[in-house]
Amino acid sequence: MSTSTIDWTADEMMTVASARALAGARTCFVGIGLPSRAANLARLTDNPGLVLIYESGTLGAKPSVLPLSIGDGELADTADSIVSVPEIFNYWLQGGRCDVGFLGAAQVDRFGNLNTTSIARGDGRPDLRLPGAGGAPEIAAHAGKVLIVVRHSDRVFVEKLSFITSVGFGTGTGFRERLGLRGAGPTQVITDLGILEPDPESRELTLVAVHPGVTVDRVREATGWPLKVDGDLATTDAPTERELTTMRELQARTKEVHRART
Amino acid sequence: MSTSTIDWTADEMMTVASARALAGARTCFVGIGLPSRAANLARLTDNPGLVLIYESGTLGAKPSVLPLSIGDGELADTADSIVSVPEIFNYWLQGGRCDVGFLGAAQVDRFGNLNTTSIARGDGRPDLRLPGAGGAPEIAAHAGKVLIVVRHSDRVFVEKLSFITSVGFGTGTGFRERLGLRGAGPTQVITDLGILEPDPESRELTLVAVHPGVTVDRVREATGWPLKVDGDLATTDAPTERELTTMRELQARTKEVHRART
Amino acid sequence: MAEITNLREAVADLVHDGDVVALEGFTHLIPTLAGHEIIRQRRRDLTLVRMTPDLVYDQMIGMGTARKLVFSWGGNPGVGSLHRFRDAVENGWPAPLEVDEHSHAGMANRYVAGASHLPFAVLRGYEGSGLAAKSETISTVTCPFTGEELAAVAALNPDVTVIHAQRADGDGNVQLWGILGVQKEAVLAAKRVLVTVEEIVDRLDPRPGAIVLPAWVVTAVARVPGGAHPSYATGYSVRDNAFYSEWDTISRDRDTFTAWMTKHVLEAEDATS
Amino acid sequence: MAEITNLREAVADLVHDGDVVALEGFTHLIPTLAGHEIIRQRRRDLTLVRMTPDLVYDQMIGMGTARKLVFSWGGNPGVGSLHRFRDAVENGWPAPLEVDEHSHAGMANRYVAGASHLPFAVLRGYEGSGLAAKSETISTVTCPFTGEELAAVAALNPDVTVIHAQRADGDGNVQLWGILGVQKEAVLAAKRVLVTVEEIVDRLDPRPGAIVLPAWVVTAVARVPGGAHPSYATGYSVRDNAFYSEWDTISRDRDTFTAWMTKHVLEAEDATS
Repeated sequence: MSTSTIDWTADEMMTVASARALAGARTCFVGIGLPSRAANLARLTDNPGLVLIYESGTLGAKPSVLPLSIGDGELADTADSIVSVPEIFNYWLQGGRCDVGFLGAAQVDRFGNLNTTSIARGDGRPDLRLPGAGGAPEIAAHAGKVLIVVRHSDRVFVEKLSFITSVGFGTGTGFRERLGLRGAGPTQVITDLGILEPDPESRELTLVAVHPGVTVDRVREATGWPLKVDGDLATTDAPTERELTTMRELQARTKEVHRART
Repeated sequence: MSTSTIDWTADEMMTVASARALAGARTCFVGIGLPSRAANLARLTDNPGLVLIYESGTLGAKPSVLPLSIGDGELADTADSIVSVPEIFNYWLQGGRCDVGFLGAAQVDRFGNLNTTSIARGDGRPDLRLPGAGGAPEIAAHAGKVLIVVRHSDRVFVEKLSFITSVGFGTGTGFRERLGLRGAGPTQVITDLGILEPDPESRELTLVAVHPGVTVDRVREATGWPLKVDGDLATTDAPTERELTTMRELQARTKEVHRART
Repeated sequence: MAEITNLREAVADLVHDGDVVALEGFTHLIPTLAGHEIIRQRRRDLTLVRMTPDLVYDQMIGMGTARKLVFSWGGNPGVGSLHRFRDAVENGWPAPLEVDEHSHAGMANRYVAGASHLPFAVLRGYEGSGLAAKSETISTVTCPFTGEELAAVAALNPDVTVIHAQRADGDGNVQLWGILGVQKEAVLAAKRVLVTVEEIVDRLDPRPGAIVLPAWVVTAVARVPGGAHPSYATGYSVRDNAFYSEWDTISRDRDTFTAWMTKHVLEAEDATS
Repeated sequence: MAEITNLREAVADLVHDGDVVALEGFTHLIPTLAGHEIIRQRRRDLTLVRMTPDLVYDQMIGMGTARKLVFSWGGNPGVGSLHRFRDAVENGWPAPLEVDEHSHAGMANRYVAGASHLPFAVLRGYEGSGLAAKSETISTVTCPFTGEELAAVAALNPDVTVIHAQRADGDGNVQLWGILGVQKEAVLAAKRVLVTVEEIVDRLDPRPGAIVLPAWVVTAVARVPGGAHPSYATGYSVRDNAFYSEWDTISRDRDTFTAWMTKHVLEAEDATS
């Protein structure tokens, strides 16, 4: 890859790395927000045939701008097919038709379990209420594999989740197998600092790559447990000019359209 | 009703009586053949708002000619909505949306149980294979009530079914209640000789009306068990001129269209 | 058959204190104005059911309409939190809010079971999730053929389902298209059904992707143009994304919220009556 | 992605001796010519699955293709018996035919379970019917919430599902409309999928009532105009009711049947290759 001569942000690096992780995937069940941005970037760069599936029932959506909600008209207008919500979950996700599930989360633990339900704040304060599960528990279980994209901080990467909304590798080795889960679970967690992958044996998330300019110490500081680092730690290729340009054009188009419509 | 001055056949009387039995019904889940003929006659005479539901998924079909199969294009072309076969059975029939289920059968017993599966022929001969259940078992269970239309003979009205495909009143009083069935079961069996209804106590089919010119003895001879006769035995009103004309026009149209198409 | 009526009368007739009420619509076709009418008529103790409670449920919760929320994702899509929902759950304002919380797959299948007159639905779901332990409407069932254990969810049968659709004809047959969500199931699962529509037309021309709900499964139809705002109705309007962002500001503070609701909902004319 | 191929190669590749094969189509869009190709290629020991086995299954059974039939209604619609099916069941000609017999509701739900990757489906079915005792794929399950006992049917997952559709595009996306039966479920339940189509077009224009099966759930598409005859394809042909009547005569006698099949199927050119 030819490294860009233009500057880029950590968030842009995260999205580019996420898009690259979709190379070779045929179908992706996409969460809204960061996953949707990355999946659309993948479709506009290295994986033009990538089929995007949104839980609103749109199969093969090809939005020219990023949707703000999971059910924007843009998704429906560009889809190959629109099916009902029961059908998308029963026939298409549970049916094993989604190669990749792409999720975000409020909290991630060392085994890639996710919390999107509530966060304990202590000091007698009530738990902070999050939006909840949505499609995530079944995406985490049934997608061929799961990609997670989150910004790296010790509030997100925590020693112990306040609540397990969606399962990754549970308590480690053999957990998914004991539950009989079809999918391979979270194969990558992509952040604005680097990339984590489960250790093949223990299933513990391990730092396998840092983004250019990021030190291991910085990642460790932003992780709420003693982070293991792979012996062959890599450095992510910086975004290419094409990746950056495509992403920025996509975001500019999005901004313009959403401004024009409202 | 003004009796027609023109002649009519026993089959026509049967269809007219069947159509009349649909007075007041809102939705009818219709079997092909005799039930379909009667239901369409009802729609063209006294119950123009009757919603016909065919198991092929056509809701509110308004055929101008009689369909030969359960899935003729005429049904699809005139339907308010076409849904999938799983949906028609799960949401519309099992969901309790069908006021009347209208069935035929190869054999009927005294409790209105139906056989459409196979008939024992004895003498070491193999059982005669019939087409099978189709939608009937669940129509018999879930429709608000069931109407049965069959030609009267002791091969049809038998002491003991070779096989129970679809349940009527089972072994009699309390049977449907014990199974927890939602529908009221067969409230009328309409034949070319007369009309049978379940006794309110025993649930045994009882002759409540004979068609004009038919004697009770003749019905008894054509029934394979000692047939009970209601104390207030009625005589069916003969077909009116309107009923006959409408039915014959319907059949003439049907014949013409099907000849033209092939 | 469906009665063609106005929103005020329909809500007065069909929605009662204490009812289990589903206002469904998956991002698209959310029956917002019907929710406002329920607020205006001061319904209380409702169990609100909905896969994706968004602004209209935030408003209903903040105005004290609900006793309980049955849901699977309660956020402001693309923006963030629902502050009134959070305030009710976290601080009991204006009243405590009981929750029965599911995944989307679970909620969708609960409606499917309800529409199918089944007491439960089977799915592969909630595996390893803490949700199952928190809800009395999640259990397990064993496959009689393979011995596998699967999740079971209890059927949902709302007293009233309210949806917004593009069109109805004069008989009350309802047509909708675009993202259809779980509306058909929510309608067929309910005891009573209210549909608000953009317009009432002479005839429902067939359209790609459209479904028709026959008049005989609908209790009442009311013409409420723009009834989904800030959600949208494909063919009639686009999603007002700016309003979703504004709602974050309006709803963050109790007083600002109450003032906004007083002005825009309580004191608003029902445009449709 | 779907391969665009011809019928002969598609059948050679996808349908193997001993397979569980579903040729679906509810009266409409029955893949008759695909069945003929399976006969011509002398497949043996197939388990044939289909809600409504009609003429094409009568032909396949009479030609010795099948070992077992899984079905819910096996007649000549509007005409009467399927004589070859009867002869196989009653007299074992040309070979004994095992049957697994269901109701339509049961079969439909078996496909739904298959498409949903569930081992079984729940329904209210078979109550008081003798069918449950005859089939190993019918059982019961108890609702974990209400204690009610309901019917359970085992999932159906054919090795191959074959359907006929109106159109495909060059990528193999398939569009069908009119009566859709259980085709989507039969396709999504199958390991391999063959679709014969009336025509291949540049672009699938949206149409009222149409569904699209994406190319990535279809293994192969073959252009077979008139492939549903004597069934029909809405927009392309009408049902040949006269042939359904004629079939009663052709099929009643073993020799007449064999002669007809030899001439019209075995010796027929595959018009599509």
